[in-house]
Amino acid sequence: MKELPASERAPFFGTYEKVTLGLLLLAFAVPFLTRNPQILSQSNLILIAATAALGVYIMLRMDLMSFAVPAFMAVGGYTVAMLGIRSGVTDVFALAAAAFLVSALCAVPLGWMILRLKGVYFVLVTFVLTEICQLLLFEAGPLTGGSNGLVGMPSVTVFGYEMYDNSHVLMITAGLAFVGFLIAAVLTRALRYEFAAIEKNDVLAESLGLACWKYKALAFSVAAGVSGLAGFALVNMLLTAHPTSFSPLSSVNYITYAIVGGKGSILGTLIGAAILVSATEFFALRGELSPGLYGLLIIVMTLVAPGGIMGLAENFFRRFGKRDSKALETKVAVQSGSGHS
Amino acid sequence: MKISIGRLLCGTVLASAALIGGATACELKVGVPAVLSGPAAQWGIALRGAMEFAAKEAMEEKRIVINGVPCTVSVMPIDTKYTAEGAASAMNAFAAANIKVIVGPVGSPEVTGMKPVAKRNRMVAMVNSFAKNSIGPEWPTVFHIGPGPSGWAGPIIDEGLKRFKFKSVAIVAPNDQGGTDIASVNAQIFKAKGVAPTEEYYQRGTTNFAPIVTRMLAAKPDAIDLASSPAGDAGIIVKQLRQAGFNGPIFRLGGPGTEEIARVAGGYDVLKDFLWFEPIAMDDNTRALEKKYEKLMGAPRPENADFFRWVFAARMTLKAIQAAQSIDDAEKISAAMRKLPVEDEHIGKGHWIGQKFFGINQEMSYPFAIGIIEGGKQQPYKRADAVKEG
Amino acid sequence: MEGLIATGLIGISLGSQYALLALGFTLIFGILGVVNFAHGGFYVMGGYVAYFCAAIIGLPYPLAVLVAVASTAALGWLFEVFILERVINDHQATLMVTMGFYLVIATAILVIFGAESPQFDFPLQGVWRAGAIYIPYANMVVLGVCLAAIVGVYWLVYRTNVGRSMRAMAEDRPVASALGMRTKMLFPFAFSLATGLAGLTGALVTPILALAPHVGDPVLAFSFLTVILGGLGSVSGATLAAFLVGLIEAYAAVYFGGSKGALILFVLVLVILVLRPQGLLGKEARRA
Amino acid sequence: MSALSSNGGETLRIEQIAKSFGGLTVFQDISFEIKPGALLGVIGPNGAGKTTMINTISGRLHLSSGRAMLGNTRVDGQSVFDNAKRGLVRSFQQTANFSGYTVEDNLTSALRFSGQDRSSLSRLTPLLDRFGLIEHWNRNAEILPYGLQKMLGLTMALATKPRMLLLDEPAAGLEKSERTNVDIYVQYARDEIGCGVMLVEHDMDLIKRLCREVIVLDGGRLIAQGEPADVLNRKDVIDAYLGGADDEDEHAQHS
Repeated sequence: MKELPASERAPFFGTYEKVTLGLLLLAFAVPFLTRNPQILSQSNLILIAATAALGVYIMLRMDLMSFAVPAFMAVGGYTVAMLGIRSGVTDVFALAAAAFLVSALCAVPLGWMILRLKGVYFVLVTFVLTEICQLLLFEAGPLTGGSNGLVGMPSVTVFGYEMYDNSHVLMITAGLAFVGFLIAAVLTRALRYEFAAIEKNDVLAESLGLACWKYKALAFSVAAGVSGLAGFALVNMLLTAHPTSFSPLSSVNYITYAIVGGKGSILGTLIGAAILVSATEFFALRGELSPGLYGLLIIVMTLVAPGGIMGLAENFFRRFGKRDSKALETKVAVQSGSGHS
Repeated sequence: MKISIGRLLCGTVLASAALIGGATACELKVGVPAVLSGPAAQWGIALRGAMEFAAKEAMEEKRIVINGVPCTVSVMPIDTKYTAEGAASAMNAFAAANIKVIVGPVGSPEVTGMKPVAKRNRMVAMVNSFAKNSIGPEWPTVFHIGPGPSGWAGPIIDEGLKRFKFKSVAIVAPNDQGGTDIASVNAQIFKAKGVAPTEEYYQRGTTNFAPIVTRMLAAKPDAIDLASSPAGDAGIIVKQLRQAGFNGPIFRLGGPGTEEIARVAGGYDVLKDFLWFEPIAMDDNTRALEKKYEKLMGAPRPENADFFRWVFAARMTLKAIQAAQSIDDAEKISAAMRKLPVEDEHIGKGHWIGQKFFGINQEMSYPFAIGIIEGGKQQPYKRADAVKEG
Repeated sequence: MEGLIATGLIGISLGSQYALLALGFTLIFGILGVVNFAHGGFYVMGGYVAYFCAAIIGLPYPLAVLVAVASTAALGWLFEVFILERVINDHQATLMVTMGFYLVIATAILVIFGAESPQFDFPLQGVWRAGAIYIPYANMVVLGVCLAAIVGVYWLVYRTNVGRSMRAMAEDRPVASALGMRTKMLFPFAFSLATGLAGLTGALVTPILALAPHVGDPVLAFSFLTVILGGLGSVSGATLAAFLVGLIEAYAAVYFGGSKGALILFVLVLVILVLRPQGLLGKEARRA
Repeated sequence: MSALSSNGGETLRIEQIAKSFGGLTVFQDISFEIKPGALLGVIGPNGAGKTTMINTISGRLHLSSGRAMLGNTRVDGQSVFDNAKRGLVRSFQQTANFSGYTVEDNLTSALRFSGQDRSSLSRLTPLLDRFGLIEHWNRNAEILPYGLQKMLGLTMALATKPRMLLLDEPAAGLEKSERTNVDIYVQYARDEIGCGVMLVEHDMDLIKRLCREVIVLDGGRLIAQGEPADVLNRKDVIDAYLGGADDEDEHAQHS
């Protein structure tokens, strides 16, 4: 009688997580390597976009596409702006905790309400959610500064040291991005079986004892919290919380970063954000043509790389990689849990 | 160690001049953060056209000569997408190309996004935006290109009171920054003129204004003010007001775009009695400016009348650079700018205003015109002198 | 009391515009299972093609409308066959390509026709009036065309065998194609029918409201609203919901003001969606 | 190694349960009881409401009336996952596994979701070996033959250490030769895990081999109960299956 093969303890963090967190640590070095404001600004925008796109990545693990990222970015951003301007809180750790917790807590009642919805209904409701959030920002004048937004946020301090110039702002963004990615990596790795089961066959998962809605609600709240951190980073860069930074249509950008980058892995979100944000900046020089060129790029990427950029990379390594492709095949399967879409 | 370029050129090959790093040629680069996509694209295109014209004019007529060396003027336009972070990232791109002179942006959200970056990188900027906080003492190197409604609303309302009788007005505008700031200023000035105002806001992106029109007419206003509603929206509102049976005078106390409003509404007879702020009094001088643009640029000027205000602003900026004899010191250029008289060879003389409204005297006020349509027929523009500090 | 009736009429004319658009949007989702983010692009393209034919070439307006419908239907057919069909099964990818295509259409129009609104008047200008109640004739025409289109689509989908095979396709694609239904023909046909409807709406509505490159932007938001309320894939549901959204928007805007009205509309839709996830008449959401 | 005592199985008591969708009554007035380690066969023609009964007892659908109790806790109307945690686990007629996952990952998931550790899996090793699942340990479950996938689904249900197992036609779709696996599976569930089993099945040989007691559902009613030998020979039971005595073929073959 054969014995059960020993299950090789999969490492807590997969290679994709380690590579991603490593790249983010590199981003910390950028402010020390260069003073060039464009590189600093570019890195800022990429890191903010990537952190926001995490909100999409986390929910995609359960095949739920969320348009709600801008709404929770707004919650995080305005929370920080109010604390900074009205109650003089500038310590970065307090602000980051506030941005994360307030967004996550806001997501709890909403999550309970909409997480019973499947597939396209989840997409539609999160789209409506972001439209409502935008309207609330305008209507709640006394609280959110209405259409003028909240202006003149004091610079953030780290242990009392004021972080005012470009490179300081990038350090704050890099820190927030690292924390966001760490939280997302820990969540998606620790619960990779649960999320994959919900995505592949939630009826079977429940029959085995998995309370799917609890994990969906948890993921929705954590995704909201991470988006709140991205909102904090954006407001810190602009020193202003302004409604136009959180427009409903921007939700489509964050979804594009996660999917075109490769929804199968957390590295895909970072790569997608890096490439597409740079493309947007490059196209901006073309004036009127910029949205059209961006649209064309997305169509081409979607047709050419169904698995996103990461999918292309994986196929490339598989075809030329010397390692036994079967092992990579199964590792990738568990890693990405990329079942049917 | 200044070596005049003339001697260098005749003595040695240009390449070697670059090598020994003598007084290099003077290259002024001007950053233009302009909205070039989306609903507000027409205003960004007018800004870009004006700056490119002013740059070419300055080079051909050698208007900027710094210690004997005539400067080349290059323009770098970037699409800001009418958002705060779009403007901020454009400004950072300019900072990276060590551009210190900015002309633009157009809209309130963009100005909100670009000011912190201008301050951090010590840039001088000439901005539009009708927001109440577009300029202020905390941004000493930021100038405003022209009077907001606080400047020219009064004279236009007086002109309207002369021709039409109205005791109440309904002001309509989008509920974002560009709308609310202006509508509230217009309301104050109407009240000061003895006309009872009501304000009505709509969500930007509304396509059919029949409900809004019905709500406004419920208050039975004698007149309507379109304030800063975008031209497309304003055109629909006028068309639907007339369809609903409103026959009173309509004001447009906000940005330009009357031609477009007339086209969307269906012609001057639909506008019927219409008064608006025209940035420039079209006369022989300004028509000469249009011809000069066509000669220099080989194409007709951008249609949006904001073009003239941006030409005024661009030329003032270039004059300040010439006066300050510096292409990158924001403080020196700003100081020179404050001392310059507010005038333009085609557009006429004006004044520095803004102390009362903004707390800093850095808003240029120059002669403008009051556009009038009466009984469906366009009347000649009524030239109005530059508004002085009240 | 007249105010209520006047507002009601406005709501109905709003509803007829939304219904024409929601019809196409629902057809595409019901049959192809695709959320068509480019729907607004076909709407604005229909407007510009009609403007180009009527105002520049000088064709009579009805002919210009037909050209607009034909061109948007043709573009829809090509887009489906060459781009959408290749990613039809991955619903996230369909969102990407349709959204990308919207940006391409809107930018092309901005570059060709410029940013300013051209003059494009509806041939029928008059207004029928009785006291405070008024209806522009143009709105009546749109309402008429809308009802005709709804009946036409209803007849096509529920009374013809093309319609029957389209519905079979919507129910269970593999089984339908196993029974010999040519998806190669049916999907592009359904998609181009929907984009043609969007083009028709553009050609009719932009002269009444305004024609500009960006008028397609808001189409997405209220198409979503009508389809959420009406239930995905249900033609009658979407039509009913379109008039409901039109009436809610009209009454909310008249009695609560523009920006509060929009807020009320969206919150109401959210509540309905949560209480009845499949919308008013839609079938249980497919495992899309 | 008798596991009977270890987790003290609990009795499943079904009291006058009924279920109807709108006007259509699927089943009504049905009561029976399954003690720990006991095995109850449930037979009846298609559409007799067998699967619906499993769906209501396991919590997926609400009962129209009546009660289902596991021990002294009520299970009908509760969430599926709460019932699973209480030890009331059901299996599925078709294959039920996580697509794109290996055999190992499928089983690991079953362990994680039911709060069991690997020891519960190692105890199933003889079963896994017998079903030939160990050779395919690291292969994608989706590409395994139908029979193997079916046994994997059943073993996953067992890995949760259930107290009461509701099997929905485990033999459906299996070859004649593979059906003996079901015997071993049920035997193992009763002896090693000590849980009660409700076996819904059409294969009369299997029912006769395994069950001491069987109930027959027809037209939504419980028409017979008792030893398989005498229940299966009763005229009304045969009529229920064959719709009158015109066709002599005794076993209704089900693909």
